[in-house]
Formats: sequence, structure tokens, C-alpha cells
Amino acid sequence: MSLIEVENLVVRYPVARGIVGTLARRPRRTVHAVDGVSFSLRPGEILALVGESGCGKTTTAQTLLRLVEPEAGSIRFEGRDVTQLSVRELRPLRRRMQLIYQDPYESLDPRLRVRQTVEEPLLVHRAGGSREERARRVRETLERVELVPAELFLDRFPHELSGGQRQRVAIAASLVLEPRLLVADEPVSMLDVSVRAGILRLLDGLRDGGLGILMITHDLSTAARFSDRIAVMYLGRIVEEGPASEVVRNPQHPYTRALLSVVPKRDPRERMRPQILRGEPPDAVRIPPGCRFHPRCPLAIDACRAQDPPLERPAAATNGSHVAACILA
Amino acid sequence: MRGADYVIKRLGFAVVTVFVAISLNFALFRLAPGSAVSNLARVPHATPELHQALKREFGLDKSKGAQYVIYLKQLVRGNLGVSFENQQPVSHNLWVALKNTLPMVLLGTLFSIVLGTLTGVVAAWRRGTAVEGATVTTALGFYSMPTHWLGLMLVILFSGVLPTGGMTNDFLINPSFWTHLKDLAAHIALPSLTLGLVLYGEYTLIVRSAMLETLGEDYILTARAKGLRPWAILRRHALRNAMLPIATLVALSLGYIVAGAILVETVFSWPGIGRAVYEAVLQRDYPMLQGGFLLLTISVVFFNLVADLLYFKLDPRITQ
Amino acid sequence: MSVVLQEPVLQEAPIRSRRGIVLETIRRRPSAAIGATLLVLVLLGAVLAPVLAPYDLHKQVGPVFGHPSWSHPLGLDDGGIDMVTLLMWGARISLVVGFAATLVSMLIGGTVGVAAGYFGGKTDTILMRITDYFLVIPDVPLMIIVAAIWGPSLLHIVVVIGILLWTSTARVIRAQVKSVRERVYVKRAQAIGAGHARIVLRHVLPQVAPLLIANTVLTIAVAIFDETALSFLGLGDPSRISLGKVIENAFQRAAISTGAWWAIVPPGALVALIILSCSLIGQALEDALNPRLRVAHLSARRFRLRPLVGRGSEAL
Amino acid sequence: MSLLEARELNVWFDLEGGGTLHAVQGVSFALEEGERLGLVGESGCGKTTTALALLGLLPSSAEVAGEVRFHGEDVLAGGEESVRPHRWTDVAMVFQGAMNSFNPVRTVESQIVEALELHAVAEGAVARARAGKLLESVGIPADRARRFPHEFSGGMRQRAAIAMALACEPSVLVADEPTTALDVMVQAQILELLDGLCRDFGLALVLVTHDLPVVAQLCDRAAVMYAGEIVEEGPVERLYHSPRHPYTRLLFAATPDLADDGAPVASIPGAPPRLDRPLVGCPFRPRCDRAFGRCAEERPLLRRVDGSRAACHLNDVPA
Repeated sequence: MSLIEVENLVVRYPVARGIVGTLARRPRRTVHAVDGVSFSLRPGEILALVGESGCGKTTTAQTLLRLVEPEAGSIRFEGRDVTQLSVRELRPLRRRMQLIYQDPYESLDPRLRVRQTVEEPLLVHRAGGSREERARRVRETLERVELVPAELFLDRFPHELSGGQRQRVAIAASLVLEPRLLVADEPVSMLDVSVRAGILRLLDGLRDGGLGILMITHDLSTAARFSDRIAVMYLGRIVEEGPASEVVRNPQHPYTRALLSVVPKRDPRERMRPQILRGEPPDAVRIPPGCRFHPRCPLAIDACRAQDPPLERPAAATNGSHVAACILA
Repeated sequence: MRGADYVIKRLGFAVVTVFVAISLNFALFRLAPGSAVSNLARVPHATPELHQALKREFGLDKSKGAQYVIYLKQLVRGNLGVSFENQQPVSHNLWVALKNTLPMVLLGTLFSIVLGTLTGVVAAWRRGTAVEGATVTTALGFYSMPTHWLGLMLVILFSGVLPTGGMTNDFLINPSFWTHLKDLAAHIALPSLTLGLVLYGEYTLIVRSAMLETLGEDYILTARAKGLRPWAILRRHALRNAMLPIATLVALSLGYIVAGAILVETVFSWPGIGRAVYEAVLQRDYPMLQGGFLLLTISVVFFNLVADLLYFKLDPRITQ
Repeated sequence: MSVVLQEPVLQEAPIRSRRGIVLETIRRRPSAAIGATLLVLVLLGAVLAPVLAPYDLHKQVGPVFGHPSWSHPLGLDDGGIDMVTLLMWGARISLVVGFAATLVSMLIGGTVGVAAGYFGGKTDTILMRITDYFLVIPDVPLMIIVAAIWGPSLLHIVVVIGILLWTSTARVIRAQVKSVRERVYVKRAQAIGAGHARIVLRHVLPQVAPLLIANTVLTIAVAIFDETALSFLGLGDPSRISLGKVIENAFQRAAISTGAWWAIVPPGALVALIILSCSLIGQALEDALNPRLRVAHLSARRFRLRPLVGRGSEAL
Repeated sequence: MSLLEARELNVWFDLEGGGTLHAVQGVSFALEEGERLGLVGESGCGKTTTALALLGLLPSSAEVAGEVRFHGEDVLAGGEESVRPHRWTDVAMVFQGAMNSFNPVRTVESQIVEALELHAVAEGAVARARAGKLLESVGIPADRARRFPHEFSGGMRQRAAIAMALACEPSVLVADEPTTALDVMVQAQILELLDGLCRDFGLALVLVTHDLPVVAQLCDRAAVMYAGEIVEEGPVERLYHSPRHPYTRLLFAATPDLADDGAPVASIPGAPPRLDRPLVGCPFRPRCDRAFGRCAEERPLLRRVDGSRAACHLNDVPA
């Protein structure tokens, strides 16, 4: 059974028109942040959600945790639709879905010691048992994120830790409640290159216990290396999804191809031939008709203007679960 | 927020505020316990006819609601009542007082803006040096002095040199224009200086922190990278941008200065609006008090609006 | 890009924790240290007035406007009362008014500021609108009117000053709470499922506390100023002698034309001293707490050149 | 004679709580006409400070030693006054957050014109026309020149910043993390633009970044910085294919790449040393996988090793 199953998720919010706009009866405008997104995540799997900023990947993640309210669609977590739950009913579920943030400098309260930060979720959910029990769990969790020996870190303040250590503390504070789903929003992009791999490996190792991880990233090389599957988002939709190696080696959607082509290569001899998309990142207020990618697509034909392609298995796919939303694929 | 939206919002706020102030004025004077309701018609030394006329005019025998409506109607007609003291219309008294207050206040403000901007910029530019320490401490010193006490200190210092009370020398008979002007300038010096010194302290502090914040902005570094000389950067980038908060704060404080002039005018017996309010308190001249308070509130609201519009003019980002 | 110049510093030196920043600022910045010392001295003098005051506050101990002398270092006032005694007792009342009014204003302003900043949205709009209205009421005239209508008493003065001063606190605190609220660790606490009370008490308030303290100190100064002004205008509590009252008495009894400067200079200087010490502390704290003042890309001071003692690397 | 040369550049900062931070420790490199040098390293390694020192753009808390030579002339020798004439006319700079490198209350045009008039390149209408041309050369329609910075998107602002840097036809462009805050696609656009400008105008480039692949793709040579010093410098191909310093090798190994060659992506354990106290031995020793006795005692110097320069004792050990 899937850990989480998202179907046709829609998140929109209105753009403020202002007094003059209202008086002049300017049309109401809406930001289509997430516009019909479906995917599922199995226990022990890492799914990477990839795309430019403003494509709706972060909104999608926040909606899963009900930090943002969806307008339509369903989110089934362990078989239960969470979109209909009241705040009270949601509380026990919050324990099982946790979020890690991009910036470890910002995500820890500077006034709390590591011990207090990691213990807080237990206190909030009254889940830790006795004081000794809680202390034991805090120590164990710190060891799980490889902050060993835990005694060395328990009484430190965030400013006494390096960036990588801070992100580990943040992960520990998420793990202490034994969640089933971890949403990692750009977990390494603020960290130095030399410590990124360590954090990603740590996340990778956590899957063994059946933890499902949704990783949001703009970095395709990280996604290729550290996730099982990749979903590429464009303007509030998933335009291609499949096993990580399949998507990277055999991309079917022109947008995915463009994204892959602009990732700089490590090897100077492999000079790249980037397919740079012109113009600015698209505007989620004005979604083009037909295929939403057609105005920037180098391959667009007339039919693309009229037809909004569904996610289907492309002809050239070598893997059964590889899908793309392009009529040419 | 779009530009027009901003202006409409600020204008709307100003209008509503004036209305609130008017209502507050009504409430303070006519609803408060032991209020001045009946006092309104109790003009001393007045004929019974006048009493009756006033009673009718203000609807003093009617309900509070009806009185409020009448009050608003009278206000619209510019009728603020009649002063108990000199039986003149309050609006006339206020106008005379305001005409006296404005030159004194403007002179003081001008002095403080020029000096305060100068010392504030110097303090920011010489950050971390003894110059900054001395400038800030001096500014804080003046800022800390009770206005009336500083006035009294100036009186002690300059008594005999400059006139320390009133606006003109009443013993000058038929003075020529120049003599009159000289006399006026001598009288205005001390009250303006008092007001100016107190404000200068405040402005120095405002200008200094606005400048310091601006000097930390990245476009200052860019300007330096472009090869601009420090003075040019200071003038064209730092001061220009620091002007935003400074202009707003100055406009805002102008509104309060008129009110704050009460202390100065009391010390120097300056026949301005503050003095009028003070006298009204002493004499329990409620119509005057009420009118004065309304005028002062409106002046604050007005300068508030000026500050908002100034910001709109100075900062292109506001249209976003 | 503002990280540019801090970059090496950020990584290597520990980022200053906000723990104890108030005490640290007072200890490290000379102006704040001087302010704190002066304030403590004045406080001591005022609190210990019953013990330390050399004479009886209500007894004539010499001639009217008696000159300063060894037994009366600051002379005597218009009632022949010793000025030093008068100042100590006067400071007591002034400080009581200052502290009490500040307490009122902090309670209102702090609550409004935290509520508006934390909850945002409609709550914020409504609370800030109300604050805006209070802000445009000219405070001195309103105080005069209220004091005149209600009648002068210490309690009225405290309440009036308190009610008029909370607006700036509310705005400052609101802005700070709003920015703290946007901090990721607060969002994280929300994502964990922590309630409002927990977030406010554990994450928001401790972060806002230093600024609240700075604001409190500055408000005390304004409250004392306002009390002095009200007293001067004859609206102080007639039965209590505050520093403002001492100035007023001297002014009314023509101390200046009598040449009795000692009856009018010291009380005002003492008020100025109290306000100055509060302002010094408040100003230093605000400077220390404002992250935008950390960097200066332009300053009269330039970077310095140091002669090179090379390690010598191989030629290029 | 090189176009731009740093010799034994050192920068110290006074720390707020007392003490000094030795942010740049004896950095030397040379840049020839039209050459592109990448200055790479992780946060706190001193790369940005080095870049700023090239234009003497240091704060008052800084102390500088060493030389920055432009066409052989030591421009830092007279402090701020002696660098100023070289700023923008010889060496121009593009900063990381173009967001903030424009003054928000002035139009983009006026800020470009300011540079033109200051250095007497053009004046009045001529300068304005030139500003429009410059903007067009970076792909911004000239009719947008009279707009305010906040009306531009992030990518456009960075382009405009580049246009402004080109105003006085400098021979060197220093770009400090010019793409870091930008989206992948916009980043590619900016890199392509820089590449084209360097090619078309023979501009020399100093690219400061933490992103190795960007340097590998855009630059001819790279200097890898660690703990305030250059630990290895040479042609990018050499650095990638035969690194002469363990840090260079490990840094490449820690960078994931799309062309997955199966080699493990591994982080480097430990953290860089603090720079507010003197360093003994090789600064990288605690994190190095091949450190030996000598590394703890003696600080390695930057020496020539077949075509590159590296600061590592291993290069003295016969293989």
C-alpha cells in the first residue's frame, strides 16, 4: 500500500485587486499554485519533486502537511484522506509526517539547546513518557543522525554547531516522533558542498526503517543520485515522472530535457550544449491554454496550443512506470 | 499595492481619523463625568438672551444623540462656539493664535532640521569615533531636557540680552516697519531656539540611525565599486535614501510640535495656540479648549497625511 | 548580498546568541554603562529618601529662597524647604509615575503588539487601525484636557500617560513579532503541531524580550517627561511633590526674577539626568539589537594597510 | 606583465568581540588579458573577501597587506584613494544579490549613467543612449531603462547589473556568486551571457563561486581556496583530472554529477579551521585522508607542480 497518495490536488489563491481594481471591476485573478497534481509514495522510497521556483513544488509539500489548505483533490495518508480532517483529528497525524527545512541556520531556535530542540516535539505531543525516557529518546535520535557521542552535542546552542551538524539536529527533531513520512524541502541547498553528501546519505539510510521521503529540490544531479523516482513539475503540474535513472537518461518531456541540459557538468572536457529556455519563468496567474509549456517549448507544434496533454506512458519509455505529459512523446 | 490604492487608503484614513477626533472631542467634553455640557452655555457676564440663544444652538436641552448631530452641523458651518473669556467666536481666537504660533514653530523646526541633519550625518559618517560619541551625547542631552526647563535656562542665560516674554514690545508706539520687525525677531529668538534645541536632539538621533541603516545597504558598496567618492556616495545615495524615513518622521513630528509648543509658549508667554489652550485650561474655558484640541488633532492628522504622501512621492517601490 | 562582508565572520566566529544581550550591551557599551550607573544612583537616592534626606520635607528650615550653603548645598525653595530633600522626595514621585505609567503602557502595548504581530490578518489590521488612531491624538493636549476634566491626581496622571504611550511600544513589538513569526523555527514549531501559547511563550517572547526592555527604558523616560510637563502646567497632583512640581513651584513663585536659580536649575537637571540615563541605555540597546546597523559599507574610517611580512610562495 | 595580479594578499578583520580574523592568508595569482579565472571554495574560505580586496572594497574593520597589481601598478599601495581611479574603468564588479546592488529609489538608467558620467565616458543624452545600448547588449529592451530596479525580475536585475559593470569598458570583470540566488534556467542564461561577453569583448573574468561545475564549464583556470589561502591553482582540466591537492580531489568527489560514473559521492568529514587563531601545519590536515607526520608541523607552501600550483606536502613525496 502507498504511504501517501495524492490525487488531483489543486491549490489556488486570489490575487489582491486593491480598491481601485475592485472599483474598476478588474477581473478577479487567481494564482494556480498547484493545478492538478497526482503522485504516490511508497514506504521506504525517496521521491524527488524537481522544478524551477514558482512551479508549485513547495506548495505541494506544504499542502501534504495541511500547512496550506487544498481547494480540491485528495491526499490519502496511510489510506486515510487527510484533506477532510479537522485540526483536532489532524494532530495525531502530524506526528507521523514531518518536515525539514532548507536553512538549518534559521530552522533552529537560537535560544534553545540541542537537547531542548530535539525534545520539543515529544513535549508538544506528550509522547515521550517520563523525563528519563525522553532523555533516552533524545540521545538515541541524536546518535541516529550520527551526532556521536550525543553527550557532546546535547547542551550546545545552534551557533556552536556547523551547518551540517545543525541540519542533523533539525533532522533529529523530526525523527524523534518516529514519523512515517518526511518532507525535505531543499535539505542541502544551503549547506557547503563538502557536507551535502553526508546529509543525503543519512536521509538515504533512514529509508531502511520504512520511512518515505518526499524531497523537494531544484538540483537535478542531487535528485538523480539520491532519489528512487523523480517527478518534474512545471507551472503547478507534474509533466514527467518515473524512476530516477530513467528520467535522467531517457527524458521524454522537452522541459525535462531542457532542465537536464543546463546542469553544469563536473568535467571541463564535457563542454555542455545547454538548451536554454528563453524568457522569464512562467507566471502562475496566466496559465497558457493547451500544453502549459508550449510558449517556451522548442518543439511546439500547432496542436500543443489546443491540447492539454495528460500524463501518459511515452512510446520511447523503457520502464513501465515512466510517464510524461507531451503529445510528441 | 498600486499607487492610487495607496493614496486613496491614506486619504480615507485621514478623513476617518478627523471624524474620530471630532467624535472623541464631543465625548470628552459632553459625556465625561462632571462634563462641560452645561458650561457651554454658561458664558459669564452674558445676557439671558445670549444664554437662550446658545442653549438653542447647541441643543443643550435635547438628548445626547441630538446634541451630537447639532454639534456636527455646527462644526460643518465652522462654528466652534464662543469663548467664555473674551466672548469672541472660538474659531476667531484660534486663528489669531495659530497665526502667532506658526512663525515661531517654523523657525524652530527649520533650525532643528538643518542642524539635526548635519550632526546626524556627521555622527553616522564618523561612526565609532569620538566625534560620533560627542554628537550623540549632545543630542541625547538636549533631547532629555524638559522643554520648559530648557526654556527657563535660556531665560536665565539671556535675560537682559533678549526679551524673555511676549511677542512684541508693547511700549513701542507707532514703530516703523523695521523697528517692528527687529522687535519681533528679538522676541521670537528664545522660544524658537528652545523648540529648535529640543527637536534638534531628536532629529540628530533619527538622521543618524536612518543614515547608518542606509550605509549598510548593498547599493552603497556598489556605488563604492563604481568609483564614486565618499562625499558623492553620501549625497547621491545614502542621504537620498535616508531621506525617506527622515522626511516621514519630520513631517510626523511637525504635527506634534504645534501641540508641543504649549510648554514653550507658556514659558515665554507667546500668544499662540499652545498658550491659548493653557489659558483655557486655567480659566476652564471649555469651548476654547475643545476647539484648540480639535485644531491640534487635525494638525497631526494633516502632517500625517503629508508624511504618507511624501513617502509616496519619494519611494517608487510603494506602487508595487 | 549583505552576507558578503560577514561571510568569513559568520562561519568562524560564533554568531552571538541573544542570551543576555541586554546585560552584555550594558556591560560593553560605555554609554549604556554610564546610563545604567546614573539611573541606579538616582534610584537609590529616591528609594532611600526617607533614610537619606537631610531634612523634613514639610518643614521650613531656613529663609525663603535661602542661598546654597554648607548645610543646604542646593539652597532652599520658596517655602524655605531644603532643596536636596525636595529633590530626593521629588525624584521618588517622578520615578513612581514613570514606572507605573510605563507598566500600564507596556501591558497594553506589549499585548496589542504581540497579538497583532503573531496572529496577523484581520486581528492585525483592526489592532493597528486602533493604534493609528491613538497615535494621531496629540498627547500633551489630551493629557491636559483629561487631567483638567478628571481633576489632577497621581492615579489619573499615571493612567493618562500610560494610555497614551502604549502605541509606539505596540508598533515596535508588532514589527519584531511579525519578523520572528516568519522565522523558520517558528514555522517548524507550527508544523510539529505546537499550540499558539507554546509558540508565543517559548519561541516568540524570548526573542522579543530584549527589544521590549529597550522600549520600556525609553518609555520610562517619556513618561517622566510627560509628568514634568503636566505638573508645570499646573495639572499635577497638588498633594504630591514631584520634580515637575518643584520646577512649577519655583517658576510660579518667580524664582528666576528673584535670582534663585538654585530652586529651578537642579530639579530640571535631575529630570534631564534621569531621562538621559534611560535614553542612553535605550539607545545603546536599540543600536545593538538592530541587525541593519552591523555593516557599514562606507565610513570615514578606511581599511588600513599593513606592511607585509611574507611567507613567500613560489613565483607566479 | 600580467593584467591583474595579486601578490601575497592578506586581509584581517577586527572582530566585534575583540580579536582578529585572518580571512585571506597570502593569496597570489595572476590574470592575463581575456583569461577566465574561477575562485572556488566553501563558505568562509575567503573568496569573497579576496574579490573585494581586488577593488579595495573593504570595510573599516579590515587591515590589508600585500599587493594588487594592475598592469604592474600596485593599486592598493595608497589605500582607498589609489584604487578609486581603477574602479569600474579597469576592474568592474557584479555582486551576488543584484536585488540589492541597485539603489531602489533611482532608475536603472540613472545608475548606469552615473558610472558613465563619473568616469567621463559619456554625458547627458549620449550617456543615456549608451545606457540603453548596454542594456540591449545583455538582452534587456532599451525602453525598460527608465524603470526602477524593483520592476525587474531577479534575472533581469542581474543582467542589468552586468550591463552597468560593462559601462566603462573594463578589462576585468569580477563576478561574486553571480548566479547563486537565481533559478537553474536563469542561471544558465546568465552564465551564457557572461561567456558571450568574455568572448566578444575579450573581457577577463574573475568568477567567485562555491559551485565547482560552473567553474569547470566557464573558466580556463581555477584557484581552490581553503581556510583563507589558495591550496591549488591551475587549468580547470588539470584540477579535475589530476588534482594535486587532496581537498580539490575530495571536493570534486563530493559534487554529484548527472553523468553518474558510479563513484561514491562522499562528504568530507570535519569542518574548516577557525581563522581567528593562528594555524599550525596544513590547515586541511584534520580532514585530509592522506595526511602524514609533516602535515601537522609545517604549513605547506603553494608550489609549482607540473602546470599547476598546489600547497601540499604530498607533492614533495616521490610517488
